[in-house]
Amino acid sequence: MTTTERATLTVRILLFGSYAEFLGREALELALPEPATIGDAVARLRSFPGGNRLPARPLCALNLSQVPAEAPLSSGDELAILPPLAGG
Amino acid sequence: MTTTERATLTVRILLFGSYAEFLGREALELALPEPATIGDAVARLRSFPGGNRLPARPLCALNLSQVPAEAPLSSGDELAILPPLAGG
Amino acid sequence: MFLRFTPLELGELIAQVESPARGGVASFLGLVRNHHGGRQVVRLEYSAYEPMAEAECARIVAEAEERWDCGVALAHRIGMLDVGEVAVAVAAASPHREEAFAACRYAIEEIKRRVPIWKREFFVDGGVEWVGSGARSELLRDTTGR
Amino acid sequence: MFLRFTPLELGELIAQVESPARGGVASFLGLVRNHHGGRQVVRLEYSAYEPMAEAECARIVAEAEERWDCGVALAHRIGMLDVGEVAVAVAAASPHREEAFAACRYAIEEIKRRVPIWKREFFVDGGVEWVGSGARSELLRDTTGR
Repeated sequence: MTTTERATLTVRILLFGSYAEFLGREALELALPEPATIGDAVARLRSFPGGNRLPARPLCALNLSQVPAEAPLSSGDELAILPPLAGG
Repeated sequence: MTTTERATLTVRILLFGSYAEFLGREALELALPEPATIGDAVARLRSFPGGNRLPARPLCALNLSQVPAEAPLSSGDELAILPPLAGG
Repeated sequence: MFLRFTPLELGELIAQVESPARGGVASFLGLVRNHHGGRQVVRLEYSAYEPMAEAECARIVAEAEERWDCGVALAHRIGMLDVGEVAVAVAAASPHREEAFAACRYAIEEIKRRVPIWKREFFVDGGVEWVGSGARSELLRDTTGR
Repeated sequence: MFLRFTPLELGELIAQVESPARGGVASFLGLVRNHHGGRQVVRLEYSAYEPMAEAECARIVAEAEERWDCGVALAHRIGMLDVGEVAVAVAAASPHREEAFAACRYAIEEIKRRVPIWKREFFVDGGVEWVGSGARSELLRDTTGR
């Protein structure tokens, strides 16, 4: 019944551009209680130092494809948090 | 009162592409009784050997600009008879 | 000179219009195709009413540059061309890519619509025809006089 | 590879898509502009989420080639670029010029909309900003890691 008994999943977070500067890193591993969505991962990141500069609903890509914040996470996923695109 | 007393104007005719082949030449001088329009010049050309293959209302350019068949001619004008354009 | 008697280089046209303030460059190349009307083309020959063609090309450039915030360059090849060679090239540069595309598109459409240029197609079966009028060509000499 | 770390050559992309059956080649170049938001830009740096950017570019090419009768090639530069350098290049070849223009336009719009690429602008006044987010950049090292 304690939180330590709950199963967790681990995802790899990638940060780019201004977001990497906000959090001072470009990649990290994040452990989250199951089940977890992209929104849960973003909320956790926003609690980190500098994370308050991330928007509540940033553009995200899960395993190389853009996905909405409601998408569920699985252990081993690669979740990229994408600043506003500026290619071209 | 005879036609020889009527004033005439002389224009330079340029023929291109298939039209030059129809009439067997690329340029000629044409004398026409005044007043004369482009349509009059074309009608005369159509009476020449091979000229019957010219359309009755071909595309025409007078002194480097496209003009309608009703446009009047002046002595010294350069009248180009243009086959269907095929540039590009 | 918009009419050229040697191979066209798109890079030369782009260099004429690009600038540090113009971030978008749209361009178009028209190449000699290997077929027309179901027949195989081996080469073709362009000829022009040269002074009028030069004047029309200059008007097209001026119109495009007045209508859009852009610089436009264009060139049309005259003479005998092989399949795959560049017959016409247009480049339009603008601070805005929509305007670059619009100006480029305008220029190529107007070239086809207004510039007095003609072409004869030489087919693999030996036939030669004037494109547009459909007339068979009887003269096999170089009608460009060059 | 759609992402390139050395100068882009439009001719290389055109050569990838031109063919004797495709008479129209539309292309687009995006160049580094010397100004943005009223400030003078001296250079800029592109970075990407590289595996996703490669995948998105491949999807864009496939979509354009399925939707229009055409071949499409594109490339985007990554790294530090000076004003006037080519940041992105697209070429689309088709038997019909309308389709070449449509495919070229689609590709550049989708690149801007979907491909995970970012840029920092270096202004003449010494400021550095992430384009799009408006955030000032604090890290002056090369974020592309090259």
